[in-house]
Amino acid sequence: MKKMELVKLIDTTRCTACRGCQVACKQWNELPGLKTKNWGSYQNPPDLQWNTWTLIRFNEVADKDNRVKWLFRKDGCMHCTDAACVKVCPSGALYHTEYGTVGIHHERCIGCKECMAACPFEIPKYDRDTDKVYKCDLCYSRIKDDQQPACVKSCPTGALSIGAKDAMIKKAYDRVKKLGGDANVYGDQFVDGTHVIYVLQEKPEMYDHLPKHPRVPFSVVAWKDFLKPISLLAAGGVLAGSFLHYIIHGPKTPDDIQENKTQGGE
Amino acid sequence: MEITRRGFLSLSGVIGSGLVLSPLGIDLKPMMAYAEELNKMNRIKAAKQSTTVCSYCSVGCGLICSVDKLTGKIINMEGDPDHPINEGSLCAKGAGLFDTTEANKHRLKKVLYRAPMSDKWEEKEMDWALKRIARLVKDTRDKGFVTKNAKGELVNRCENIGHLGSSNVDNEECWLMSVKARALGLIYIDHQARV
Amino acid sequence: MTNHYIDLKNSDCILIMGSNAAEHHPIAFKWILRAKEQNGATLIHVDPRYTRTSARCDFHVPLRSGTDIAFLGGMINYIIANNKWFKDYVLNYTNASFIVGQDYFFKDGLFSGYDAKTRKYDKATWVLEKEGNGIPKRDMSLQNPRCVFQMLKEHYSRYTLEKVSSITGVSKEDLVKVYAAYSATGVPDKAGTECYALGWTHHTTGSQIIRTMSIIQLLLGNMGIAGGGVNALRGEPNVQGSTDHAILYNILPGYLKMPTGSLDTLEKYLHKCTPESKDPQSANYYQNYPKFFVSFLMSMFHDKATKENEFGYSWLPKMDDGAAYSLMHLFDKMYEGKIKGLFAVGTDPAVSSPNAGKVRKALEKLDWMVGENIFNNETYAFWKGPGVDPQKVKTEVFLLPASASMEKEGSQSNSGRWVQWKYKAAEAPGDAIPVGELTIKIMAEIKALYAKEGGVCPEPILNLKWDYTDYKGRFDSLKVAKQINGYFLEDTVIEDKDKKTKTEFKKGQLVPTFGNLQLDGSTSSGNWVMAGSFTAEGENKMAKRGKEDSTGLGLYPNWSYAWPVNRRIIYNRASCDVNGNPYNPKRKLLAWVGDKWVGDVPDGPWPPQANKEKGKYPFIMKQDGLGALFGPGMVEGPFPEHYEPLEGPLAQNPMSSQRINPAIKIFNSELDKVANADEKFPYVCTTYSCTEHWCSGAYTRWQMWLLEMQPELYVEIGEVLAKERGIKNAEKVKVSSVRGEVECVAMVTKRFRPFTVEGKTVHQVGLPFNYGWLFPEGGSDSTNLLTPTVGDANTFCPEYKAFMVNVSKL
Amino acid sequence: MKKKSDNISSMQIIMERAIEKNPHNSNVIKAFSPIFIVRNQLMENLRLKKMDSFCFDEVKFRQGVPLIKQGSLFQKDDPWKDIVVELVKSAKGAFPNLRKDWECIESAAVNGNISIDDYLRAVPETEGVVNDWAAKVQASPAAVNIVLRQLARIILEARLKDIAKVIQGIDWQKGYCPICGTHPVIAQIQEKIGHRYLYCPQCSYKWHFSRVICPYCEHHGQQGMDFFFIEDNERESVFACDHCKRYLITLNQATNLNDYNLDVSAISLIHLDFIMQEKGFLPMAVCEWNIFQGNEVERQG
Repeated sequence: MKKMELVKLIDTTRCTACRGCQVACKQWNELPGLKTKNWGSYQNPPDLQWNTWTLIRFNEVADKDNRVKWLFRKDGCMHCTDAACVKVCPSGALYHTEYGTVGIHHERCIGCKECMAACPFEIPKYDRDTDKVYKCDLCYSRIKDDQQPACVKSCPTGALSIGAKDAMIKKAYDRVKKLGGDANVYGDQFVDGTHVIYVLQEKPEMYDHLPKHPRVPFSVVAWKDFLKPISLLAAGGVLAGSFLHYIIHGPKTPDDIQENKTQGGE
Repeated sequence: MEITRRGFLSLSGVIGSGLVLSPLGIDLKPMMAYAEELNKMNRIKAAKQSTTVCSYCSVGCGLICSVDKLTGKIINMEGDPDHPINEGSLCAKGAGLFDTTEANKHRLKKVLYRAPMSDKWEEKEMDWALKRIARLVKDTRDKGFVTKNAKGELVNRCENIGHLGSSNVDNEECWLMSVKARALGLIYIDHQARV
Repeated sequence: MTNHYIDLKNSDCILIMGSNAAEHHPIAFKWILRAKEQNGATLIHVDPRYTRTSARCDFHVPLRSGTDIAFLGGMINYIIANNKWFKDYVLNYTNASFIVGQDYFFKDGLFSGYDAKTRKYDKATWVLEKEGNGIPKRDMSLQNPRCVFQMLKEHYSRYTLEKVSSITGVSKEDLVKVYAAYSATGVPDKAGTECYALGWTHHTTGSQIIRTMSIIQLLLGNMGIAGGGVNALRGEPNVQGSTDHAILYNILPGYLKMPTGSLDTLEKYLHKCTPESKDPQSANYYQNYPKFFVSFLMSMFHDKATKENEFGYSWLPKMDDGAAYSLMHLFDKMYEGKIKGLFAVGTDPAVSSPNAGKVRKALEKLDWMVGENIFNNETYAFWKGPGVDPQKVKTEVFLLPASASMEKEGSQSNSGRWVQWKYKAAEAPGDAIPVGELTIKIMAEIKALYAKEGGVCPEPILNLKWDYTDYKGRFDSLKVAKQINGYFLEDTVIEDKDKKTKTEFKKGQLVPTFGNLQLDGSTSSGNWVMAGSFTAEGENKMAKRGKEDSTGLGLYPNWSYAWPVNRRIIYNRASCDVNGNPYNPKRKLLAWVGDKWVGDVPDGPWPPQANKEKGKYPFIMKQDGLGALFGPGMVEGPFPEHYEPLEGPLAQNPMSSQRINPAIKIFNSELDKVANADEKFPYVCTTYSCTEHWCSGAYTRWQMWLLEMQPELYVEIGEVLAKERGIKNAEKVKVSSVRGEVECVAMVTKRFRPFTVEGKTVHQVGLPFNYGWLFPEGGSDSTNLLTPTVGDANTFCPEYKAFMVNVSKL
Repeated sequence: MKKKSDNISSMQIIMERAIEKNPHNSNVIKAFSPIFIVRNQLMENLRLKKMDSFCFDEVKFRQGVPLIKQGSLFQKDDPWKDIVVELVKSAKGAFPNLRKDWECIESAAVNGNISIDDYLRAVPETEGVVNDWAAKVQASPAAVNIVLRQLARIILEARLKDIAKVIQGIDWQKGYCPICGTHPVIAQIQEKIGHRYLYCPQCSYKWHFSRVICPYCEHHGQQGMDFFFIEDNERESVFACDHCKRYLITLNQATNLNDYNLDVSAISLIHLDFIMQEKGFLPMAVCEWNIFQGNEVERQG
């Protein structure tokens, strides 16, 4: 059943980094809070982990006239339309849901970590104990049940919102027009559009861990869109050929086998 | 449970025999079987919702507490949408207020007592502790009570007991503590409002 | 707060100074952002450090900790020099036109009447001249050089842009940028407001900083209007309620003054505490002081209090004149071994008090301590602390489990004075019971012992009314709330001369408003300010949930009860001109229509000021009814003056030869060392909280998701200083002051910048105060091992925000 | 009407989803689906004349007088005859066992001796009128009730946009519908901020209402509002008021991420109606599907 494509909008210009979304995500998905160290930043845990599916990234920048700016960005799976991870996943653990987001069947994951290499945003994270990969699935269990993702529900300043794809994209561009300056929309231009889009105050390269031109790695494209289909074609050809041979010449009889052997002898 | 027809009719004249489901000839057995099964497995939970106020900062956001009536435990705390200050939203700490309820295993449940020179806590009964505390307060007050100060003025004060706290308890409790301290003659009275 | 949280949306310019609203009052910040969205308000953040609040404000101006009065003094100078003040408002509603007494003078940092030995002022000379009939002299032309306005102008003319910039480390352009933006609200149709918190109160000059801002708000006509006022965003859920009910050494519930030894009779006490004013137009509402005080005594001792025994006045403890008994004094005496017992209810002083090292040493000298809380913390387990040998600590410690706020019924006052009733959702775990019940039970046991065995001065204990339990013997908060509201103790008839009405009240009926309290003992009220939280018929107004908001200003008059008398914005008469027409028709808070006020509950029913016989000035609680530009009530001077922090980077005060606030108390136990302008401790240090933790962290450090986000103590250091000292980001460092040291992680950041102060480069660092040794184990200890034992001259609020430290690699 | 407009197909998707989530109620959902489908089709093609002048008294409205009591929301020339014919056609498919009744109703409608005016004026207390018409037309009250209710629903819903404009922005603090005075059949508590919206079965109007006040008897319940839910499915819950012994099915914490229709949601939670009526409560609004006659239940049980 084809459903409405959903997009989550992250308006970083409204975010006060209160990190309520980080707590709400862990509360809903029952992810433990582990012992961390202060590594010299407010950002903690330091990166996405198997038990941290969304993370507020803090980075301090000085702009042209040396005024300090503190940029907050909620990192997590971008739910690409042309998802490299789904392409490379051998076991079908990663799949596209009817909302266009990228869901994950944990039980099917074999821990091959192919997706970690393929993902242009370096999102999926591996857990040694369970030998599985984890990432944000945009609260697929909640969306199916007519509920907003836990992070969107918890956001007190209205920085996070979710809705139909075109409505959200329009809302993002309206907000950017109102903001002016370097404000821009990030996400709908790459990998056929992501289902998580940002309104950024500054140019994308000012934010750390945010690729300027994310795209499906060439190796994945080469394998998936050319080599694999050709190899399948070839395999198919062999099968068809041998079947055809069976129809025309009938089954191989014992002496035939003998004959072949001698002919090939010299 | 017998809903008598008369019971129906008396309901503000809205419901009559004609409006019920049965004559439409729909087979309700699967639905009733499901309802029965829910009842038997007591999967139908009774709960109560009441309003409360957040106990972190002084903005005074409103919350709605849902409590499972069977276990008496709080099962959910959410912002109160009709509250004019927070209009249903909460900050990160307020949203985590659930973690200060019984759900947090660090909550104090028993009276803890540390004997002089001891290096560990012991659990004690409440009554014993209250009586012991009253004894200590009386002896300490009687020993250190100052009726007249250096200038000979009548001061009636107890200078060797202090009271700290708290701006994290209800108004009624604050008033009781304030009045109790004055009745005991304490003058070293303070709390977080000054800190 | 003079206004309240929702009212912030009505403002056109919000100065956030002394507060980090986005991190510590996120929902208040939502209303601040709404002011920006709805009426294009300018948001200004002035703070030593660039924080998450600065990220969402229009601009951020860093200033050196401890120089707020210099910054604001410069703004007063700017407002007067550029004629930005609101003439009509200042003339009619402030004491600008009053004439200062001849003997008053200010010279080189000192006001007249200073006694260096006692470090106190004799305020005899800080007077305003009066006419023969006792009415203050006034020069409405404001030309008289001795009129308050000219004295104010002259006093702050010394705060030039150069001087202020040199003291605060703020560039002249930034100063003018803030001054211009904020003083633009000095016109009738604009409202400016200020949000402050501990950033202002944690200074030796804390009260005067807030007074400087109230002078600015009076000059710009921002006091008493929607979207105006001076608003404290306080940190604890019921700190407003605990202050109203006076768990404080210097006041009784309802801000009544604590009696002192020299006032040995009730009559002498009342005479000293009841101000008079000869000016018929000054409401001088505190003239009703005797009614409030006697009603309070009746609420304590009930029928045992009679005219003959002065309603039990002698049973109240008396302070020594001029003495103080604040938290710092308590720990000072405890350190001397003079304090034997301590009640520590819902608090963690071992982490949150200044000079925590001295506090922990002092605790060891206690005979016993009673703790009541929902979690354990460093105060109750001090005998297991670092460097403490339990065998040597004789203190007997009781830690009683208490119910959390959603496990008990009762009321909580937010700092916008909204008293909200909350309901009991669930039972508390285990043996935990509410603090109210613990208090009732302990006092009941003590009363029983005194009844049985007698003892020293048993009367106040035995005569205390103490029947606040329900039929099951459990704490009944509704009964206490009604006792606080107050009762008629006899059948009473209340006449209203103007309206010529007579209303009768029966004995035992609740008092509907503090206007009905009597001084003959026929009424009782545990706290006069709260009288009126119940109707005479017993309806609990604190539980109301009406959503009507006819003015559209977000007053919500039917939502809960706001003391006093449900007035949502204090001094709201000042929002109208002398004839009662609102200055800003777009935001009509109050208007005189026909023969009554319409809108918010007015500051008293009297007609507007222009009506010479019955009209009253707007500031009804002040003796002469007008806003105090010249404020003799403060202990260190009628005009706020900049003084350096006790421990600062400068050898002397650029403004005058008085380096520090002349009127603060200096503690001098051997652990109260001070190192001013000492090259061993060259960096200015400030302390603050963080979003993920709350106050001492005694609640939030036990929650894994919050601890994961802010696991341990850190010091935020500017990049320049870090490079200078060779400190790399995330490296373990030691921060030390002359009093103690802590180990923590260095967080090298762009958000702290060096200041140029008096031509010298001064670096500033900052640490959160949310950590303690008890949990997480092996974690960091309290920042307050570094802070000095010194406080504000008026309130003894400790100076956590400005002292000197050194940062060194481990 | 032949072209399958997209909102008909979306209605089918909604119904399929409802059946998928509550298979035990599929009989009831399937039985009523022709009525919902035909109602959507009629709504699609109905062009009602704009309402002529309507004397709206705001003061009365603020005191709680709904629009339907302030003037007629129906025009003389509303095409109610065609609507009844269509309704009966689909009803025949839905409830074949009442075929005789449908024929009587259709004939009565066609040759004109059904005037729905007095029914519409009686809303929301329509029980008396339904019984009179049932007698006059010799059809069972249940059948007449379905036709008249759906008829009024179609006309009111088609005209809702310009009726609702009249009361735009005026604060309505009552538990019954500001337009037709009917009590809600289902409530939806929004997910993000938790506002509660009540849904009127008679005219499909949705209005905001406090969460701690009982919509039926307006008892203030901030001290304690009872509600019931099915274990590990808090989303489908029922609010119950001890004071007036009425209940209101509530979609708790719901957001309209997927298309959905509150009528379908109400009918697919009929097991909650059954459970609550067994506990001695009654629904705030009586519809065609949510009342089980006491003894009827035993015999079938």
